[in-house]
Amino acid sequence: MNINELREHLCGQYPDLCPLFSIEFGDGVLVVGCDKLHAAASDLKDLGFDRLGMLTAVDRDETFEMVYRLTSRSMSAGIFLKCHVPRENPITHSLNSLWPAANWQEREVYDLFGIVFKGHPDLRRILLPPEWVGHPLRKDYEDDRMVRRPDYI
Amino acid sequence: MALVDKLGAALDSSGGGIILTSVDSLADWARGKSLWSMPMGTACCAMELIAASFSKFDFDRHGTFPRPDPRHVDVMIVAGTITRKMAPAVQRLYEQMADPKWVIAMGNCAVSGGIFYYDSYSVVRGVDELLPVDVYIAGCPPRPESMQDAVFQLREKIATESIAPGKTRPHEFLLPVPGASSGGGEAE
Amino acid sequence: MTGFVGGAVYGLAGGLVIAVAALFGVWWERKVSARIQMRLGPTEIGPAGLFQTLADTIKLVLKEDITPRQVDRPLFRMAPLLVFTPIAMSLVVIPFAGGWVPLNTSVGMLFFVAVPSVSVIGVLLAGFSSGNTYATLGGLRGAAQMISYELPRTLSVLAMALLAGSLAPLEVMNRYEWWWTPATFIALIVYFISSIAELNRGPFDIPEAESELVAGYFADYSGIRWAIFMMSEYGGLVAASFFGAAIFMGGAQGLPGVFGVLLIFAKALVLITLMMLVKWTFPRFRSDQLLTLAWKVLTPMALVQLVIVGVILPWL
Amino acid sequence: MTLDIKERSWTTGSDGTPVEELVVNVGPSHPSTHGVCRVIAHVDGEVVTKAEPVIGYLHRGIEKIVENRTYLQIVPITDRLDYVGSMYANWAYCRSVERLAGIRVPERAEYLRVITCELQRIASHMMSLGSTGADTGAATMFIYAFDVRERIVELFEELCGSRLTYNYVRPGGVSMDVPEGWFDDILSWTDAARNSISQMDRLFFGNFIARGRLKGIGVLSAKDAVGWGASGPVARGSGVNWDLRKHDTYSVYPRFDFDVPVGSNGDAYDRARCRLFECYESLRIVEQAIEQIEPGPFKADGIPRLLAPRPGDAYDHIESARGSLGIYLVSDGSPRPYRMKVRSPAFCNLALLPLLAEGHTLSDLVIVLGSLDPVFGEVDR
Repeated sequence: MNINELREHLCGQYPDLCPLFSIEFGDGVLVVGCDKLHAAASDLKDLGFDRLGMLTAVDRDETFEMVYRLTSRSMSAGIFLKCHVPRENPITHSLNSLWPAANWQEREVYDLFGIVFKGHPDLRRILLPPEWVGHPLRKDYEDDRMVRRPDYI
Repeated sequence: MALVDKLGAALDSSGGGIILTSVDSLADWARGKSLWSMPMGTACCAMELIAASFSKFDFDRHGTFPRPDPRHVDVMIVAGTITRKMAPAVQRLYEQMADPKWVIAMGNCAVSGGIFYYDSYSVVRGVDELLPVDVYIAGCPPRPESMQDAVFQLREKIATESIAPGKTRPHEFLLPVPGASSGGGEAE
Repeated sequence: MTGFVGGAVYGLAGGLVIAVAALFGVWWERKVSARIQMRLGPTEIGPAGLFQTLADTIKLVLKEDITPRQVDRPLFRMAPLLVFTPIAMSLVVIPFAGGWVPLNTSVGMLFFVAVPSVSVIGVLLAGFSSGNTYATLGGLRGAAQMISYELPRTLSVLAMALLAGSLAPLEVMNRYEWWWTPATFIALIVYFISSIAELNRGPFDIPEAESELVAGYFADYSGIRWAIFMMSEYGGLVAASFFGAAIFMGGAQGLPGVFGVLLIFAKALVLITLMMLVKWTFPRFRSDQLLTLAWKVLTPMALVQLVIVGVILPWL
Repeated sequence: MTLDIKERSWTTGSDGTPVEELVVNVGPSHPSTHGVCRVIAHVDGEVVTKAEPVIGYLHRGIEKIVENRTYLQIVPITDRLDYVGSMYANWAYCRSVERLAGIRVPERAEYLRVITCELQRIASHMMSLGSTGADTGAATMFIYAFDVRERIVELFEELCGSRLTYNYVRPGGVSMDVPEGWFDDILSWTDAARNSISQMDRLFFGNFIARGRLKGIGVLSAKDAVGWGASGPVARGSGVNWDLRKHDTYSVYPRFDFDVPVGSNGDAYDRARCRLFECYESLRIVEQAIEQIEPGPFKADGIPRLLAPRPGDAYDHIESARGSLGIYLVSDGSPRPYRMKVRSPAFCNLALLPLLAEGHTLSDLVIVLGSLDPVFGEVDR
């Protein structure tokens, strides 16, 4: 299914999601508010996007951009679902109830970005030791033990 | 302290030259020819370490074969990146090994952190921050032949060791070794 | 020779035989496994690496003997000897040559099946006293396994005793006739499999399962104490093979003196090599599968063999 | 930092009395964890009641490191992600960069990528099948499997000079063309490879002990496989017919005739069988690709040394030996990526371990772990 068919399919089924849809580098992107994320993800799951391929966050100075990549086996297509979490109080909903695949990936985002997922059954650090201070993938992370690479390129 | 070390100390203080030399050469021969390894394979280098003990390269020819239990081995081969989370485990495994014990740092990550030296918040820059390393092998990853070379180098190092504490033995190295005293005698 | 001196001489001889057996057994195993795995095995020391195991032994003797803090010290230090001694003792009833056995007793077969099984106590103690989860699990697994394989092993030996009409291994060997081997082939197979299991060797090496329990019940032993465990394994291997060769395959019968020794040695070597081939070819059993094999397959097989012998017996 | 090994744990027995559980700490350095994974297994006798994987022992912070590297400098770092199959991470990363920078890859380069990656798949599956053998105690199987792998590694060494970390696939193509006679070397080896693989098949899977050890162990239902994001042979062993090469196709894969082996029971046996049959299919693809490949450029022209794609984000994925390996790249217009995220199939597959291991014995725990085929360079990144 190509991207335009996907757009028509989506708009036919869920008209309220239609204006949020855009196309970037050949991929469909759906930007929603974080409070509506769970509902939108649930809608997309009903539409046939049955796999949560990837879940991550990007540090965008003021906010954290949550990026979800959903894949549909029946349509052979993928779609991005994005929402922005405020940096000051980074709390968002867990998608663990829709896809158990979110379990470890949300723990990873919590570990490396410090974003808290409401409704997650077991939100602990996963990659770093439990006593680690800070969240390394934030752009403002500072660590004495880190050696910055000399800027010679 | 192994019994033989007590023996070494006793012989050394009583000036038992000939006996000490004979026991030394027997101990060094046995230790050098039978270096059982503990493969501390954490990352990429572990693959080459496996290849080194398997059919084409066959470490067993030199009497070196891997055993996973730290109590039974003589040399720990640290193959791969050591992270801060892993460091206590590596140290504990080293402590569990029975004396005499040696460490080979295999690959750039174990030598210095290698490709992950800069910008990494979790990599230990070289396993020598944690353990006393005897032989370093460069390469990312080193070829299995380098592993064999490391075993031979370690043999030469063992050949200079004495069971008397703080003493070295004269040994003619195959290749010049920087910093090694080939004359023997008292160590500093 | 009797009394204390005799005991000391036999004890030393038994220890020496086991030490030599372990040296060559380990070397042979490394060579056999290497050939299966397209490798060479030890080559450096001595002809074809024959003295590699000597270097290993000297090194192990010179290594630090660690007694970890959390262990039960007396039991931990005693356990290797408890494993080793029964196996060394079992050697005395094996007829190593035609007409000669170190200890000619009328209950030799019973002695051979009963005494080595005492080493299960050593295995259990080694596992339990180490205070280590791997070792504890290994010791418990070892106890379960060694006890359940006693029965088929004893039954298979019983078939031979019934056929020969004697419990003395020398008598059984002397009365051997060539058709006994085909007639008691099932007993030989049962004996072979349950001997491997008794010795905790692959595919029954679950008490020391390297990929699961790292080293099992001897995980915390180092240096000479660990070498004693290895020596008992190979001593047991040699004892089981020589006993099997003597009882089931006629042993040294028919050839006098040193030729008889060579004959029984050749037969035992076939059994030893077969055990090694099995170890290096087969995957490991799981503990429940192992017990199923013991109780549901091997024990009935051994009973069937007893029935067959019982049917043959009146016709002799 | 402490090791934090807690060896005592109390639960409530069936009659309400407190029962002490045995907590077996497997790892982080254990012969069967395939790297540095730690599994805290609560056992009742031999039966695992709860298995909790602890990962991160190889977390090197690659996603942070690449934020201070140029796009070309990142390629060798992606080699160290999945060190059993380095080509895949190279390729997935280059596809994302090409999508972001709008680079068209010449056809010969696509063919070379397919050939190397399919050889890599065999090498990787050999590692996995061999370690299945080692986990069950058949060390010889591991060595036979590694022998096949060793030949592939030699071919790669001939191609790009390295045995393990190839740095071969680059944005816009591949780093160099094949040496003379390389294709003939492969074609003269494929039959021998088929023989070796079927020999291993008979040696290990033909053995009743091996079948008894693998069948019915770690059963994963198709629904769980999809929900937990499992991919690759782990999902296909459960009957989820989902292979990116076939169903979300990329590169020149539509031009080849190959099948996707799919299991039905979802146990360790089916997963291992899927891997075994995929090796045969990969050999077929390699042979077809060598037949179809034509001379031409192996790298796109006009790629600047210092790539600076326009701002935006792109995700692309390929079917690696472990499943769908995706790389998500965010560019802010500078020569360094703003963020790179590796969607690691092994990470998602490993999350299934507590689900699959529960109720099996401790001996089966290592088999379940091995059947998920984690590579910790990729799990921990």
